[in-house]
Amino acid sequence: MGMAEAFLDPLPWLIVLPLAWAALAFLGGPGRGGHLAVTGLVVQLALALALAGQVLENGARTHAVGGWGAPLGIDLLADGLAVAMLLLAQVVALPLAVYARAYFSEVAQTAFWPLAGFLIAALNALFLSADLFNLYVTLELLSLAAVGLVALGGKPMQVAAALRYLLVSLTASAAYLMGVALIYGTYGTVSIATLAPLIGADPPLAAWLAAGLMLTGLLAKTALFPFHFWLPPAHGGAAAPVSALLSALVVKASFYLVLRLALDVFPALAAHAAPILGVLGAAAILWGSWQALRTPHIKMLVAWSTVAQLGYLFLVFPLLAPDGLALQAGVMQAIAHGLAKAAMFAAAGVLMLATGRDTLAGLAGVAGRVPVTLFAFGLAGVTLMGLPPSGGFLAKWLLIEAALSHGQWPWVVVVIGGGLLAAAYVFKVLRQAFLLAPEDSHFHPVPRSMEWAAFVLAAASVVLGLRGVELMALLAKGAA
Amino acid sequence: MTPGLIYALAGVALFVLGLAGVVVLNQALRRILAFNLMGSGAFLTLVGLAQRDGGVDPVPQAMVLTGIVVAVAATALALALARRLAQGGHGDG
Amino acid sequence: MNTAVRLGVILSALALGAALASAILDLPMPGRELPGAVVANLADSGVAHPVTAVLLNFRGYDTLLEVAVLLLALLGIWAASPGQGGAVASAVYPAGPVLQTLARLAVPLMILTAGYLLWAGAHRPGGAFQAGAVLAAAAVLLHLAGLLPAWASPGFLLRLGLVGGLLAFLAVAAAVLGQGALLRYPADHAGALILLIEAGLTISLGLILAGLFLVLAHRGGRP
Amino acid sequence: MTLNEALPLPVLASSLVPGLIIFALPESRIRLRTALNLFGATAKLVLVGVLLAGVSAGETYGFRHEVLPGLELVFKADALALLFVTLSTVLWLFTTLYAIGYLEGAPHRSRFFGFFSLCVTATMGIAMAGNLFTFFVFYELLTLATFPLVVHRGTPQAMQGGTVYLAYTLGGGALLLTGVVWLHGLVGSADFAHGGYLSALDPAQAGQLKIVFLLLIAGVGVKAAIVPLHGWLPQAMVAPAPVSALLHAVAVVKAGAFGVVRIVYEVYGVEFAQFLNLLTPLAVAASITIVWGSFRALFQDDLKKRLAYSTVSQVSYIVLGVAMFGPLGTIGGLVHLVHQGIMKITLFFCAGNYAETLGIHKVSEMDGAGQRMPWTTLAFSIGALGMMGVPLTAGAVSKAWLMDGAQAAHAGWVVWVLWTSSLLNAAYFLPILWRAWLRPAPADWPEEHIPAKGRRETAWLLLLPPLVTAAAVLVAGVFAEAGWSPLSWARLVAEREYTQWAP
Repeated sequence: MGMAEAFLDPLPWLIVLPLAWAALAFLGGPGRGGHLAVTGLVVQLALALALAGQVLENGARTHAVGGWGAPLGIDLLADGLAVAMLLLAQVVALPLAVYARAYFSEVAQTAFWPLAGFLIAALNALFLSADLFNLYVTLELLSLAAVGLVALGGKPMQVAAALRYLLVSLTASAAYLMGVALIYGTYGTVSIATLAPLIGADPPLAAWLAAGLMLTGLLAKTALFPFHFWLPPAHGGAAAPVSALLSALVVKASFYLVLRLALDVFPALAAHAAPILGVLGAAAILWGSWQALRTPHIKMLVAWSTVAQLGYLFLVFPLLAPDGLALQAGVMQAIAHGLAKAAMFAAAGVLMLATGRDTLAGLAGVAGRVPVTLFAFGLAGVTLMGLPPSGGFLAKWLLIEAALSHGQWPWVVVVIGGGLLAAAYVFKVLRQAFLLAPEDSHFHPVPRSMEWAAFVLAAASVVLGLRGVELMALLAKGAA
Repeated sequence: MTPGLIYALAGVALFVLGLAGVVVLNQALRRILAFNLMGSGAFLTLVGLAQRDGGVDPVPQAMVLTGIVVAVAATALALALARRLAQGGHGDG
Repeated sequence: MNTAVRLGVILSALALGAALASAILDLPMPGRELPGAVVANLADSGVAHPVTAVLLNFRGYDTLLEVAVLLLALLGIWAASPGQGGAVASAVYPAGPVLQTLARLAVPLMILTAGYLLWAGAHRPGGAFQAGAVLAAAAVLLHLAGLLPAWASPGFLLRLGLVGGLLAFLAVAAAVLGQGALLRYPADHAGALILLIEAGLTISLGLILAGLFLVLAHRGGRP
Repeated sequence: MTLNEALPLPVLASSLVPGLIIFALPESRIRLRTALNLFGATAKLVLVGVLLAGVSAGETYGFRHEVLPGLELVFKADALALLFVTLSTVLWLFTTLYAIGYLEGAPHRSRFFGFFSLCVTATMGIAMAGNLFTFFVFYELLTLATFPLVVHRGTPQAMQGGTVYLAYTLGGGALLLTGVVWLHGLVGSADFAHGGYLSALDPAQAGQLKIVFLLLIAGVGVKAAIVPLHGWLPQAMVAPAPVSALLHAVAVVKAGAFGVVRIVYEVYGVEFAQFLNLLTPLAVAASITIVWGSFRALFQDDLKKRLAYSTVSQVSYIVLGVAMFGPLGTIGGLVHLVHQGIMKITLFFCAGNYAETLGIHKVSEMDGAGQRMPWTTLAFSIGALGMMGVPLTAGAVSKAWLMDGAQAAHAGWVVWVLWTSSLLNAAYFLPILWRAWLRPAPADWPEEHIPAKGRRETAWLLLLPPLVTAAAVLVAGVFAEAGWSPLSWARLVAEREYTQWAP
């Protein structure tokens, strides 16, 4: 690789760039961050696309940080799975940045942009890392950025939610770290590539415990039922762009790690945990949807929907098999839900600004006032319900196909039933919006850029349903 | 039994003590302290287990240094949030 | 939480502890290769002390992210305060003359110590984090002695101090990208680059750690 | 991409693109909106004309797009597709004209016409779907696009109707999806094919195929309103009249019935379905629906509700025709797909006219309506007589072929079902005609919105569409043997479905 070519390699820049604009946004102070962030994210999106192009063409590649190479140094790995998640992060973050510029006051923006920048950096670093200890650092970076964002604004409810989230997250990280300690103690390395051949089908007890601790910690961070209790207040109480970032991306990051560990580090051990994960996922779908149906608050509804939708991600584990259908389903669901949920929180934020209220009852007649937003909410809802054409539909299709091909068809009932429950809570919102506006209702104007940002995200989640082939081709680029 | 192994076992004890504390305790301050116990336990295990043969391994030492700084940062944030919560949002914040 | 549940949690924790202990006792002695690799590559790392070599070169990337974690804690505290930026600096609480005198005497020494720790880190235990921690302690001491006000909202220079270490680190990381990898220092400049990074980090870490205290001191007031 | 591959796409786009533009238009841009609507409808008509000419000359039109490895969206415009496409396109044009008149001055028209266009796009997709996956995609899209139309008025009753509609259709969609994925797992990706594509399958899988058949038919049976899945249809009559026309004649129930046709003929193949003993249960279900719908219609005083139950009954004529093994029944069912559409749309247009002009919503308020609105009532009468199967109307043609089909299939009981239904039809339609023409008019109409002006009994845009469709009912009946009639086209389709028989 020539010097100029090495300098222009998109992979390291995906980590350096968000760190840089986050730091510069902090340095710049009030009123400077928005431009930097949007510019940075545009470049990052281009970089992620370039990286995806490289991986599609030449297969997965590693990047040895410091030039040392694992296990002495830290390796970054850009395979299809990692690049797909990177693309999701940049595609979601860019419209949300545009949205946030209109949403926040200038004062709130001074803290928002650095926090958001570090959050994106943490995500990119996490998706690319192939080193268990480095992953711990990225997890902490991610948690602290997310907690800071939840607390943004400082209302007592937000601070309480942030503290609860932080404590869960720290406990989970500590469990993960204990797992890393056991792994290093047993195998003398934390590099995933080096570890994989060392951990056979019959590892010592320490490796089992390590896997259990790491997995449990990550499940708590992903808010899988019954660890979901922290999520609704944190995601439901935060500012709309923050909720969108958290629901769309942050919980996906720990799911991604669960998937990584199950596929690349502990395949034999994960197979034992798979049925439990599936059952918990099914419980999450039912419980989350039920709670979403019950809440009178629009953002809590969307937050509970996240609890339910995360459940689908864990249905893939009992079905992970040589045919790869379930893996495809999981990644498709992660990406489709990421886009749709970002759109839905963004739309919910607009609806709340427009009506000045945070309840479903307050939405009566809003359809006529912010039609673009409502359309965005509806399109995002289509993805969550798993109706065609959308990424969520393809995810559901793959999941049902995987379940039927294994003859495990209780999962089919869960998937179909979950879709109907999702329809019930999505249409609960739409129905309300189509009601005649009461005489005394008063609507506030909302910046256009916010409406369209929500729409772009929702449209992306639908268009994904027509372009699954490219994503699947990317996913097929494994590390081996 | 080597010193490294003793450290590792002590780390395990601290870790489970902290874990039980985080789950069982109610007050934010106590839970933050409990989390710190968990973290310290994990650090101790990381260093101790890796050097249980009595040799020196700089890699886990460096990792623990990194981990300690991360834990300090997280603890500071947690304390700040707990304090804001205790003040209940009155005063100048 | 009722007693039965508490008991259950405590028993499960004990069971986990027992399992972990037996797992650890079961492990054979390790056949470790990494320490050897560290020693073998120490000459190319630019520093003589193996822990510093791991921290700033072999696993320097961890350290880069860790600086961001520290900064995030401070940012989080700021974010949780409503009406950030608008507040005035709180009053300085006068302290007794003994403490004040002690602080005046100790702080220059502490700064000197920090400088030594930074320099020493290249070949013996020490380095930017230790040096930064001493600097932060000095700032806290000054505040407690009533000689340094708590922080309301930082001005540009202070912000530069807080974030400068990270920016310098990032600048070096990006500048050496032409070498083929992130943070791949050219062998003959590694020592100098690491010293540059450490110097920046010492100041920033000192300020950030001090900030964690001083911002809280301002936000919280005193009992 | 050759021209033949590409041609189905503009058929979709000619309603999709105007629809999307209309969404973005402010309420006040009435002229632009109308122009877009009519441009789209006309363009589609021209395109369909090209396709019709091509297909009768033996051309094939198809387009494929892969969404997942091994999973394709496939569009093809074959003879069966064009039967439905032509019906929907022609009726869409008239429904659009009617809706423009009907909604004059009403709020949220951009939203209405936007979703209206989406509905038609979904219907085109259903008609031209080349495999079950594509069919399912557009089937669900149709559900989503019709919901805002059903609840358009925003009243609590509208919401209630909309909720029931969704519960039924989404539930049906879930069943359909399960069946489609299951079948995909069994045979992989396969296009609709004349004579079906399952007959080569291992006989050991016959049990699974029967369950899948049940799932698929239940899925499309919801929209086709087969008893007991019909509950949504009478509830959905709270929608504005043009929407009812859309639900009952142009799109929704037709999509369900069309689905039954595709599944029986081009997935299972009629001969293989007969081999699996699936046709007789289907015919029984259709017969029960026919009688039950007509029976319930007798007791409805609400005019639109009576028409709705009538639809429940009439749509199952199509299913019955399909389920009777033998080409004569097939032709009867297929031709009824078209005939029921033009007759029922006429009736709903007229019901809308009574409501909009005089405020008449109930049968008991119809006294003397024929004297005040003779043209509307004439159109209504033609539609109603057609439904009864009176000679020289389209309905008579359908019924004659169905009867012949029943006899050819040695299903004597079907003949009785058809006769019973005809009698019931007469029993619930004739009293309406009698009231409208022969009873004296009351002193005051319930709520007169549009006063009579000379010869003009109501707005032109409301009157013209039902007159045209009523004329079509007569033309399709009288000129049934002409080369361009729906009957001839249905024969063409049947010829291609029965591999071992030529009419």
